[in-house]
Amino acid sequence: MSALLWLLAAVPLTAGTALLLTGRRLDRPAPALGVAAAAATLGLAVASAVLRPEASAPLFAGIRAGLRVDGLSAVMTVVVAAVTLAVLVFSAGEKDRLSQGGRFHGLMLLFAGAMLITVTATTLPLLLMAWEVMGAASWALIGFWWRQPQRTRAADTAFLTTRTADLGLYLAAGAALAGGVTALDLDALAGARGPWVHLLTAGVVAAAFGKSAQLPFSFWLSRAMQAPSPVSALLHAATMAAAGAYLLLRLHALLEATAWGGPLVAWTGAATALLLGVAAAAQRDLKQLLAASTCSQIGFMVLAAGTGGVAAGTAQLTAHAAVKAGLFLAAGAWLYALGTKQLPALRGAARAWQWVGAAFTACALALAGLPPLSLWAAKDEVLAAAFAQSAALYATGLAAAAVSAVYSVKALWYVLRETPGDAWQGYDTEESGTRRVTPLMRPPLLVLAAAAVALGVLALPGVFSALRDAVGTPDEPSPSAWQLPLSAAVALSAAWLAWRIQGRGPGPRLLRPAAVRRWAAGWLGLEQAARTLAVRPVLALARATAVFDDRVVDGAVHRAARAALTAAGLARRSDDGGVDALVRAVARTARRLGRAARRPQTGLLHQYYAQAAVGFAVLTLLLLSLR
Amino acid sequence: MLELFLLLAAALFSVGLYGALSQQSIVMIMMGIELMIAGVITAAAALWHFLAPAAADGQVIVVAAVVAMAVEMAMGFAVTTAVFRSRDIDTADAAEDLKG
Amino acid sequence: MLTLVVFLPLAVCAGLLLWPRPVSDRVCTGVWIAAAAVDLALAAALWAGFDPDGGLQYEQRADWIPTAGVGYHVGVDGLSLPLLALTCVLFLAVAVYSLRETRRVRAYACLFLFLETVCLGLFSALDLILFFVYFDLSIVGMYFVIAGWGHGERGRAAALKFFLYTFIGSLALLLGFIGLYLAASPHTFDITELAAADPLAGRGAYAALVLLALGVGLAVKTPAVPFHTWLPPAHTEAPAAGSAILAGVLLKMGTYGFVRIAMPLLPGVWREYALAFIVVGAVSAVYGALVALGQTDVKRMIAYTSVNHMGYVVLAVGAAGVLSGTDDQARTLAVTGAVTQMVSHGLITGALFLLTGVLYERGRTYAVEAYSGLAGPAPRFAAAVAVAAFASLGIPGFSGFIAEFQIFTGSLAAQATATALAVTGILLTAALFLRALRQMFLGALRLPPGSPDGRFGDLAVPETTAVAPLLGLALVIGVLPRPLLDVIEPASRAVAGLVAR
Amino acid sequence: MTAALFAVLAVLAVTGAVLVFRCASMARATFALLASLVCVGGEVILLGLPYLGVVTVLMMVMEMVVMAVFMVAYMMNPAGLMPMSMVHNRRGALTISGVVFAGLAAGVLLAPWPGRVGTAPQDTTFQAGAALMGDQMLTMVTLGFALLATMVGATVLAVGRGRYDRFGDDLSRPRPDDPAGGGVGR
Repeated sequence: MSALLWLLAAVPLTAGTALLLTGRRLDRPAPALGVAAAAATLGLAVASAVLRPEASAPLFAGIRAGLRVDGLSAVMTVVVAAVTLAVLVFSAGEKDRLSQGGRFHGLMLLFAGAMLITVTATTLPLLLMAWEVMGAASWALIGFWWRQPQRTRAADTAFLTTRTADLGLYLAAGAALAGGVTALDLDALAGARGPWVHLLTAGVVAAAFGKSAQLPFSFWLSRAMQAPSPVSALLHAATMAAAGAYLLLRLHALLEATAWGGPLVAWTGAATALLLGVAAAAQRDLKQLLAASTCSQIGFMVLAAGTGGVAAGTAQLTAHAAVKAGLFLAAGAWLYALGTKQLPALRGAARAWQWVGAAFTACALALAGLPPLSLWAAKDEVLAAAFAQSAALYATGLAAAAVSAVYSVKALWYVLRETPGDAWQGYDTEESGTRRVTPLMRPPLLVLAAAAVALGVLALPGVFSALRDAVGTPDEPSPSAWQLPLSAAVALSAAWLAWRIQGRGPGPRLLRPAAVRRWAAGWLGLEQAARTLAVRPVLALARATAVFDDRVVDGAVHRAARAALTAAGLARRSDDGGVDALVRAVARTARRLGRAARRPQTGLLHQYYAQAAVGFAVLTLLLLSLR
Repeated sequence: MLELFLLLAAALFSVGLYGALSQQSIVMIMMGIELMIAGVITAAAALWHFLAPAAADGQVIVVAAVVAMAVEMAMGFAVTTAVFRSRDIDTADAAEDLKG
Repeated sequence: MLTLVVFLPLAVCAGLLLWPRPVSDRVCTGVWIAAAAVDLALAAALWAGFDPDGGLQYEQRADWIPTAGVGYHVGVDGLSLPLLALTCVLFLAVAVYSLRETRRVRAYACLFLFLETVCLGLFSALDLILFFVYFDLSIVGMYFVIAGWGHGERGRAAALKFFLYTFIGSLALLLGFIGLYLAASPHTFDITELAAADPLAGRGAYAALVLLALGVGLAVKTPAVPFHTWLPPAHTEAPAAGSAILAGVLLKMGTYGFVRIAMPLLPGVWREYALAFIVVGAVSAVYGALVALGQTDVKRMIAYTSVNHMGYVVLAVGAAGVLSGTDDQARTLAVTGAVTQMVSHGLITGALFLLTGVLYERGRTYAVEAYSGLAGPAPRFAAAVAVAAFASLGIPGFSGFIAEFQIFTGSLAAQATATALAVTGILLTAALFLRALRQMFLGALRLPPGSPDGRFGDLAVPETTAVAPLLGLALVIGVLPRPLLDVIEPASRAVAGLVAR
Repeated sequence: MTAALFAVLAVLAVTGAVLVFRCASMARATFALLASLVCVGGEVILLGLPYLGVVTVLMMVMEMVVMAVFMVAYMMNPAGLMPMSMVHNRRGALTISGVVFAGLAAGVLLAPWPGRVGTAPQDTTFQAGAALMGDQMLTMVTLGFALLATMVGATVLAVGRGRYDRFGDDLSRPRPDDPAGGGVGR
């Protein structure tokens, strides 16, 4: 049983490293190998979801590396494996653009393996290890076309931002150990003693927000769009971005352990959903729009985690994975064909390639939250959980849902129009388009679109209660009778309104004040803020400390050395001048005394007698006085 | 009485000393020394007579002093002869080779 | 057996030196590689026969200067065996790497063989004076390596500064040893007896002075922040092999000193001043990372990352001394983390310095701005440096993460703020490595004007065979840490126990 | 009566002593010295040591006669009668001897001299002889040797041409360089 779980993790990882290590030799067969490995992983995932195996191995002193597939993990593994397979099939289609296939598929498989470990890990160290490997894989994939500097810079930004947040997990691990959870078991984390539980929660929340691009850290997702489209589809839509939400869903018990954990997470989620929705609406680049929408949709999952709606969050996560992967793949297809992802230039793209257009439309409508489709159902469950918490949260969520409808319709409006005559000027602005969509690209799109629609079934109470039992939170609030139609109505009206406004002029501004639009378009100015508040001062501090180190600390050593030399000189001089002079003076006085001593030796006998007489007189006086 | 004898001895000794110190001629210096030893003899005899006549020590000192006087005179003349023969001088001042 | 392992290189060195007929370079290096390989095999045999829970093993004892209580006492336990193995691995890697060395190869080989004996001796020494003798000989050996094969005039100045600075440190160390010697009732320099006797138990001020002397001596060698300024020039001027050994093995002597001498022999006063060491460790970590971020010379940057990594070790060793609020598991974790960090830093930074050697050989400069887009002409070299860089900044799957995770988890309970501060170090390290990688390896190709033949050749065979095993080992430890941790944990539990008594 | 005799002899002795250095010529000085020492001899006899007194007087007479012959042999002026005063540092000598005299006088007058112990034997000469030949034998032997050494020394010093002139300082010359030939062994 446990072998199945080790195999689940090992297949993608070993395949990935093998592909990476072989370098250029396996470039030609790489796509096929990649797809095969992904298929095998999907099989294993489904098997493990059914069998729910468990395995663990000793890692550190008293801390084990445990893996277990429970309700939540089962759903997640299947989703990850499925999306990975779909994306790899799509990237097989895009073979000529991804020239170094070995490296690409290797990294994708490596990432998939890491994600699978993340969702099945039961102890914090193993989770942290997989968490970081995902970050590294994302860095390598974003900077895949490493010859272009802007892509590698984006990769660095993405990696460093997520790593900054990941520090939280390191601190969480330490806090857990200090708080008494010696085995660092995820389920037991809520039991940490005293003040450590706050640090633990803070760490986990920070890491989750960083990875899921929630409000303070959301700008890295916009930079991550430099990655090839399959990467965006897999990493930055379905799996990695959702990992943070998954972590919060997994540790919702911990969030409840502290008073401020739940509300903070909920409100951040809601705020991100709303603000990033607005940002999405203001984008002119299709992938940037989709990225911002990813942040806002994950905002919903975080909101669900904050309000205890684990099943709702899982539903939202699953649905969103399918929808957003589909949308990104569609965008990727068009980018491959037309060489651009600017919305004005993509006018009529859906008509040119019906299949891609149909899939894109389906997913976009689902994204908008229109009634029969998946996201509408999942979103309502999230809003129900939020409503149980506080009405304000429900209101913000509803507003965010409306905004999501707006930007989806905006994208649709552009794509569905007929291609204008002068459209070709907008083509090939970013890549050299091939003006065709390879056959391999079509199936994944269709599958994902079908999934996006099919998951609407979640709205049915039976299905949702089954999900609740699987996930293990049976008493979760389900959407009440009036909530479903209300959200449907809101979504429809928002969509119709957006279509009308969009339709009036060539590029009508959805947001009146220009300043707000520019602010929203620039992803709420978060990146500039991060750069000025964090990056620039740290770099300046680094240069300052470097100079300080060279001048002051090293200077001190050199000054000490010079002082020693001068002291030595001083000693030499004082030695010559002082002591030696003293010795010479003694010699001189001795010589003078010698000369003086010779003066009484005059050779004159009578003077000797005189001296003798005086001597004896003194002697006798001395003797007399002494007695 | 003893003090008088001792005063006499002191006087003789001092005059002898004055002579030895002031005279240049070697012979005159020897005469000075002779007088000093005579002072000593007087003192010895007086001390023997007034303090310890029972023992002969006083007399032995006098004998010694006399021998000393004799030796001094003999060596004095021998040295004067030798110096005179080699240097043709007879005054102490001229023989000042051992100067420092 | 242990003495054979320690003195085999010296024997070969003597043989090589005294060989009457002139020996060609290839033969010298061949002999050197053979000696290093045999020594590694012996070390592996030691490891195989080692019983993790057996405490001190392979002990050998003989009188050396009986009147002064100095004995030739060697032995190996969970702390020193990994470092012994690390030394053998590093010296073999350096030997293989030096196949491309051309300048005075015979002296070069002998010097490194001598250094190998000195390092092995130090890690197996169980007598303070024996420890001190090896401690000083290592400085002498490294001085000649830097001065002889360094880069020109600045090399000699850097070597002199290195020698004098660390020599003063060793004098302070000697003072500490003598303090210990005098405090022990039957005067002895033997570490095991001193550990058992705990001579400075109740003597507050005197013990503090001894700890200060030991602390300064070891801090200079570690290097901890105020005393670290000898390291960057020494590294920039040293030849690649010298740098690898200096960073890989010599820095460990300082940290090993903490774990072997300072903690077991001065438990009471170590607990009392543990906070000082925690602060020094945290400051070293952050300061080292910050200054590394501010560097423009890649080798100096890596040198400062060594200061950062050693800062973590000092932090962990300090945290092991705090009893309030921590339990035995946390302290054991900290000490195990410290020892693992020594091993992992040796492997990874050793590999990094060898790679910078490769860089210097082709580009004749360490300036980061001088290069760009090297991944084009030298993909394998770029891949190796990327792997080493990521291992160094603590990406899981490599030994760096295993060590740093244990250090942070173990130390947070002892001193939360300092550890939190130190954790930011790994972020700064990540930033500086990524910036360097992006600048040098990615983007459009641009070579420095000084590169000899105008193009940038990829890794040669000796270089690959030198670097690959080191990174491979780091990967193995990262993925399967248990074999190494099984050896270290009992010993670190013992040390933690000794400190807590 | 002895006190008067003592006083006379004392005065004569002192004036003789002073005269020795006051007279211009050597001869007069010698005879003044002789007079002074004869008075001293008399004093000694007065103190009950007739033998020693007479010995002193005899010795002094012999010395003075020898000195007279001596002066005739050496003194440049005939019979030493010419006025000759070779004096130097007179004031210094006077002060020193004055101080010495004052010191001695003070010593004599201030010292607490003890009383007489025992009485003089009848025959003091016998006492002296017994002492010299008895327990003072060592002094007698030393004085004897001293006198012998003086005799030999004085002769060697005074002799005109000794062995050293003839055979060289370290007696190494094979043939003595006598101005005139002949003599023992030639």
